[in-house]
Amino acid sequence: MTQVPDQGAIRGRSLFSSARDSFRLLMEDNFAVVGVAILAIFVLLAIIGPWLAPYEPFKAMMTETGRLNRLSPPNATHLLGTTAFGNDVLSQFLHGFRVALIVGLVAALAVGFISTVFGVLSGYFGGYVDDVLMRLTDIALSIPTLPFAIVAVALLGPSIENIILVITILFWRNGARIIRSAVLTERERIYVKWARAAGASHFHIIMRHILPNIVRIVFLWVTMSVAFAILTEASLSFLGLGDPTVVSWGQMLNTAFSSGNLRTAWWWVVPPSLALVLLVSSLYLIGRAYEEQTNPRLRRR
Amino acid sequence: MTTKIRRLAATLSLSTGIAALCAPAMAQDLGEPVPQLQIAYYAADMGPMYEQSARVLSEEWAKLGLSFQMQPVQFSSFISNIMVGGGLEDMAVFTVGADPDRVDPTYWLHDLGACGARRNGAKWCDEAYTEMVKKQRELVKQDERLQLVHEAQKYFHDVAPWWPATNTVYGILWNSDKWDNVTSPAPVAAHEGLVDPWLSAKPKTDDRILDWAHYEDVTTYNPMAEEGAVGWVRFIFDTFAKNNSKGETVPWAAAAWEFTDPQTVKVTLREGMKFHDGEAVTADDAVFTINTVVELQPPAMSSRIANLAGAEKVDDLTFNVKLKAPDASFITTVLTYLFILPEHHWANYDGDKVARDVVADGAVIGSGPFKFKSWRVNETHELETFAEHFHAAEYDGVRRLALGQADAIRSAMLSGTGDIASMVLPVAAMSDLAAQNDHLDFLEIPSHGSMLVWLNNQKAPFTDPAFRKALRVATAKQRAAIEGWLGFAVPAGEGPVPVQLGMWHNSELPEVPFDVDAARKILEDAGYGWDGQGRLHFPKK
Amino acid sequence: MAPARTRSPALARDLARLDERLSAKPAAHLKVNGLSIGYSTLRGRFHAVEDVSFEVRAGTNLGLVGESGCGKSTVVKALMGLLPEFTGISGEALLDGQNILGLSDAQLEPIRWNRISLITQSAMNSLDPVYCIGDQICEAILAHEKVGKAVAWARAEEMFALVGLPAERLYEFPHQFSGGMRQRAVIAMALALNAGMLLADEPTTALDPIMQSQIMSRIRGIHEHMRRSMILVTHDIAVVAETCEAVVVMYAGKVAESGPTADVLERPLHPYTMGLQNAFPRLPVRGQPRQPLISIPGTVPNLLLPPSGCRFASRCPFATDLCRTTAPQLHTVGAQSAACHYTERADEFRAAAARPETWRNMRVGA
Amino acid sequence: MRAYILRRLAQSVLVVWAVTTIMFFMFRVMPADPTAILLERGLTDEARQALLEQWGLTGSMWDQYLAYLGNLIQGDFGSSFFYRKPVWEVLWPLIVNTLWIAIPGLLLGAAIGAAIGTAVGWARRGGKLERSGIFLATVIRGVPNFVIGIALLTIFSSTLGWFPGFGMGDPGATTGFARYFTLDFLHHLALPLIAVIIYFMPENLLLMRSGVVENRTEDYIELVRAKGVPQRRVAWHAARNSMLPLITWLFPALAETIAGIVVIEIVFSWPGVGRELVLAVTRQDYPLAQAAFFLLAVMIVLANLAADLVYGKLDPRVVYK
Repeated sequence: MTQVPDQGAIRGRSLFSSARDSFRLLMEDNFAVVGVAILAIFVLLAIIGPWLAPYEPFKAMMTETGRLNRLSPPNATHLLGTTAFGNDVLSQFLHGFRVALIVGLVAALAVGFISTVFGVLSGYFGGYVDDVLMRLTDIALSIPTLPFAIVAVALLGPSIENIILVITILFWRNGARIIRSAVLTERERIYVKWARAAGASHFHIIMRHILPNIVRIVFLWVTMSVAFAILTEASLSFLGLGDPTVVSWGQMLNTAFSSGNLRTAWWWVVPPSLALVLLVSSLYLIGRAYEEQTNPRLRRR
Repeated sequence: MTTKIRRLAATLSLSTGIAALCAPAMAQDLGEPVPQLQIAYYAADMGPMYEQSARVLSEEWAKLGLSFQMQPVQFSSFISNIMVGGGLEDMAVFTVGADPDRVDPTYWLHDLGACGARRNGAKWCDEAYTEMVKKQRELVKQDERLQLVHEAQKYFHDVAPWWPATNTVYGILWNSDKWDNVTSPAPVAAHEGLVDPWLSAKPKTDDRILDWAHYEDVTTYNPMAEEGAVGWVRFIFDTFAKNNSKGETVPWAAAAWEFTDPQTVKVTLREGMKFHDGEAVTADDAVFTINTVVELQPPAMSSRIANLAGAEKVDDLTFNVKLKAPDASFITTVLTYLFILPEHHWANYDGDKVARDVVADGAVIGSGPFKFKSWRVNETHELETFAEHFHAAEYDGVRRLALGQADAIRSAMLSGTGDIASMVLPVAAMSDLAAQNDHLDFLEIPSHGSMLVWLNNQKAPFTDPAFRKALRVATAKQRAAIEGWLGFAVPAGEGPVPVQLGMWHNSELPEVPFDVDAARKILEDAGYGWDGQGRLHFPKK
Repeated sequence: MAPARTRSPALARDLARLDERLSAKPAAHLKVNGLSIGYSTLRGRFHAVEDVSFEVRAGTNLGLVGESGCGKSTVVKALMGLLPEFTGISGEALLDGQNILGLSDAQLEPIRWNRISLITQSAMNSLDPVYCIGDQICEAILAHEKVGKAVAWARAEEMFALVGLPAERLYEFPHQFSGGMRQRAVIAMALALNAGMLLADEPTTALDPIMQSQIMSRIRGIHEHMRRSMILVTHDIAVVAETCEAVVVMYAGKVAESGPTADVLERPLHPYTMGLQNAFPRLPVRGQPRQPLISIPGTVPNLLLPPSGCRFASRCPFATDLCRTTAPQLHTVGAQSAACHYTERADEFRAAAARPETWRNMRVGA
Repeated sequence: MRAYILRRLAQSVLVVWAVTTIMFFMFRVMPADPTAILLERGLTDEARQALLEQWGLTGSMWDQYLAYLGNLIQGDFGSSFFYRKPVWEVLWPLIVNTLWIAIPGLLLGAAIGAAIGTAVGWARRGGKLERSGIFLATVIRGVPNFVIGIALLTIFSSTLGWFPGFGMGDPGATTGFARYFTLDFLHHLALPLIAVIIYFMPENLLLMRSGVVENRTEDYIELVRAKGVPQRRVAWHAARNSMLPLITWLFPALAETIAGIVVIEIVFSWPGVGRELVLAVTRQDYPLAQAAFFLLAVMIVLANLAADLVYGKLDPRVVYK
């Protein structure tokens, strides 16, 4: 190891190229491909879903006799039947895609960003900054998540923005820890020392050496955060703390639950449940593949 | 969702907008546009009906060229900020429950409408009206009072500071294979009743315990502190009178009562009553109870006892209740609420009587038709029939199951574990279940619970009577009842007092039929106009 | 904590019986014929070991020598049946006449440790960190002998005594041992069942030189005492000289040269053996000048794309075009055999190889 | 060792204090009003003031906080606004009920997950067992716990009728502590317990599997194989070593899962702490909600401490400093 590293080693890698490498590796994992495929369909439906919806999600469907068309099983006019409030299940279901994806993505980006910033600052600079940040995460880690979310949403009021905010507050802590320990390892690498010796700035080192090498861990964490965010939003909505002005799957289930139709109106309960399971599972499948990437000992030889 | 409604309003007004273009009203003849209005309503934790109703109503109002911002508000914030706190921004769509004390018109006329009344969240103040509704309360002669009550309604209806949209329909679902004679407590919601359906029910089988598939726990068996499960605690502690389903107040622990002067009511107790521990119930106990609550002013009781001055014994079965001010509603709201504590269990209690843990002390002793048996927190409450009671039930006991959610209540009713359900499970679901299952029967309880449309009467455009009336004409009561409440509400009658209050309601008020065009006409006549986008503008100053 | 002194008569009797039974085991004879080991990877198939044959006579030691990455350890793992299941193995390894290649784990159960045991390369990692040493030794004994835990423990104490470790340290965990002690513990474990064949896979690599020689002399001592057969894998040709009767020199997965140790070291036929000899310090031989240390330039070729000719050609100072195009056959000269086209020029090469310039002046990678 | 535990305890106390403080101020800045229900029924201003005083909601926030902390140190959680009695009396039976589904559920979930995880990790890489094991575990992990509950209820209660659909016992069944040992109770316990197991198992499974896969290529596993012990014994060595990271994960997850049981309690109408916590929050019953929260935080902190100590028991290399 006494060789002088060449210029390339000091220059480091761009974030983009290492992200691309990581994605290429990801697509070598069959399960991850399944996950990405499902996710792609979900993203597509999130974009076009509301246009596909045959009715306004809250529009009351009436029968010919002027009564509310409640709890109708699937039929030609309502492919997935109607709710106890005479709403078209299919339309609500299709609107749910966008809500789930928005909550998942926005929360995960926020979580990913905050945990990366905290993790990198803490891990790279260490010392006082590290101490303070780690004590903060210690405290944050002792707060039970769902109960905290329940209290916080009750406090802030049930809106999608607040739910995203609460999810961000909840999940940055785990990510910051994971990323910090990854940064700690990277910081000690020989090429980082060389880059330092060659006069590279902290910013350069973080952007070209540290970040590209922890990008998989960040991806892993962001993927998991999307899943956590969607699950948390679904749980909150299911408990009746969701945003009443949007249709989310958790909310659909809550309405079925609070109107006492959970165990009979399968056409109302199965689509949102199944969509949640598929979406979250596909994220976990992708996350698992990143996990195997980040842990070389798990990789097959 | 705001944007969605705005979009809806825009498309709707497109057609009317074209008409408006041809109309003589040109943009330069118009004042400022009417700003977006906020509609507050109970958030979904109170059930989806409010959301749904607010949406349906605003859809129709949007056709007047208005746009709305939907603002779900949690129940408790709604009460403290909007109803009591005076924080109504623009409009509110919300319900007041079918509480038993609201069978008296005072609540509707005075509490929700008089100047300075604490629950006048619509912030309308009219001295003449306030005078009227204060006066009616003091008229202990019923026909005089009735006339003034009707007059006040007329006055209110003409001004239209707010109006009801629907009256809530409650329901009872019960197991008709096992129980007979389950009667309706209308207009009071079933959870507050006592005779109907509870005491009248008759068992058909050997299962002689009535299981009530309920939602939540009872907080305490100390009647001075309980505020949620008042009716349940009155199973154990007798009240002096009851309101029946015809709207009459009938004797219960009291055999008779009369106003000896506007501030004194002479009450005679029923003979031969006993407490659960075998001691006789006397006027001493009643006087002790009344004087104790007057002295302690338990917060949970404050609304009912505010006007009580005290009581004094006349003889073993007779006592006088003194009022601070003449109060005609005393009979319907207070005699049916006050209870009798056994003096021998309470007189020597040194601690804070209001906070007393009566279960731990073994002091859950009243004279009511049921005796306390057991309480498992957040699970079950069990009461036994008190056979010596003058109106003892024909079965052995009643259990209240705290199931916490509609789905479990449904499951309990289907499996036969629950015998009767009266809340949380939406009325529509009750009706469906009864239709689908032979062993279940369903009873509708039309109640005086009302969904109200409130306006901020101190803020434009609601300061303008024409604008208020136009909104009233465009209030889609029928749609709200069907789409918002799934048909388990009825379009409300006119005036502040619900039709369900029987004679108290003034049936001669002119009906206001739903008509969007008529509403637009009212606005137009008052000088309002629409711009090219169909947006409503104030009259030019 | 000194059970050795408080053994009950019954235990002592059982232990004596076990010792007797185990010491009755004969030394094993092993003959490996045409052993090839191949892996398939994402980038294709390659042979880590190709056509290796040798024989270990009962009670003798065989040295397996070569640089790292030349396939020595792979051979040992193949003999123990420890290679991953997707490895392609061909050829045969006859342990006392029974082919032990390609057997399943279940079939190997009675053979492993009972008849063939292993001293691993890095004792550092080859002990389970969460069990005490004694338990790990007992585990091996109990798996093969129907004795009680106490007897097994007593046997472990004996083995510890044999390698010079105090019995009470059996209760300790691997992390409490120093590197040398751990290596001795591993040796003790390997001897626990007195297997007829002992595979020592670079037993001293991870240790400092003083410890290396201590361990090696202990292995030699034990070997003389117990007369087992042994394959000693090492890159240290001096160790082989002191310990082994026969030697096999491997290069890039193939046998470069083999034969009796004395012959091979005295008169190497293959330039690689010569280079290897140069690379290690030797005790000065009386009457000869002190030999300088010369390392072989270059590295072992990538086995994914093996050169078509002699695998050593790129690093061989004597390579010709023939060497670069045609793989050499094994040529037998006396008891020795070597895979070199020019075995007859060995004397000339030996002389040249002793001069550092010979190695220094060649063009690496040509 | 003792010094270490003492230091960790001190740290834990600090963390619990911080969490308590955060929760206290969160509840105090809530716009919602705990007297709202009474207000709707016509509570007078004086009565409201009296009530707020009685509940310790008057005075500056700082005074309230100091009073709350002072009481907490003396073990007094205050009185529930809703139940009008000491919080502890309300919570205590509910904690027992929660633990009945939490502890067996988590232990079984961990044990079953670890066992299957070992099998999957030990299976041939890329083989059928490994692939289907990973796939199923990952998918099940993605099922929200209320969906698990709904599915179990729909199938086993509503459709097949094998199990009761709600609650902890038939009304009128045995009361007191004896109830926990009746068939009726076990019958009611089954479904929520299974839900907790299914909810908790997959992560254990995947972690254990990763651990075993990591460990199976370690040198010491090779040596164990070479010793010719039965395969099950070899797998055990890998599993035993994989337990170490599992333990560090398991304990904090345990507390977190107890918190997650909230949803399962609600779906099954199980009278436990979680359901009460949600009710308390919707009722603005601060003392009750704060106490439930405090308990959960303490549980998490203690679980972390326990994880440290158990880790030390399982891994002889750990030295407490």
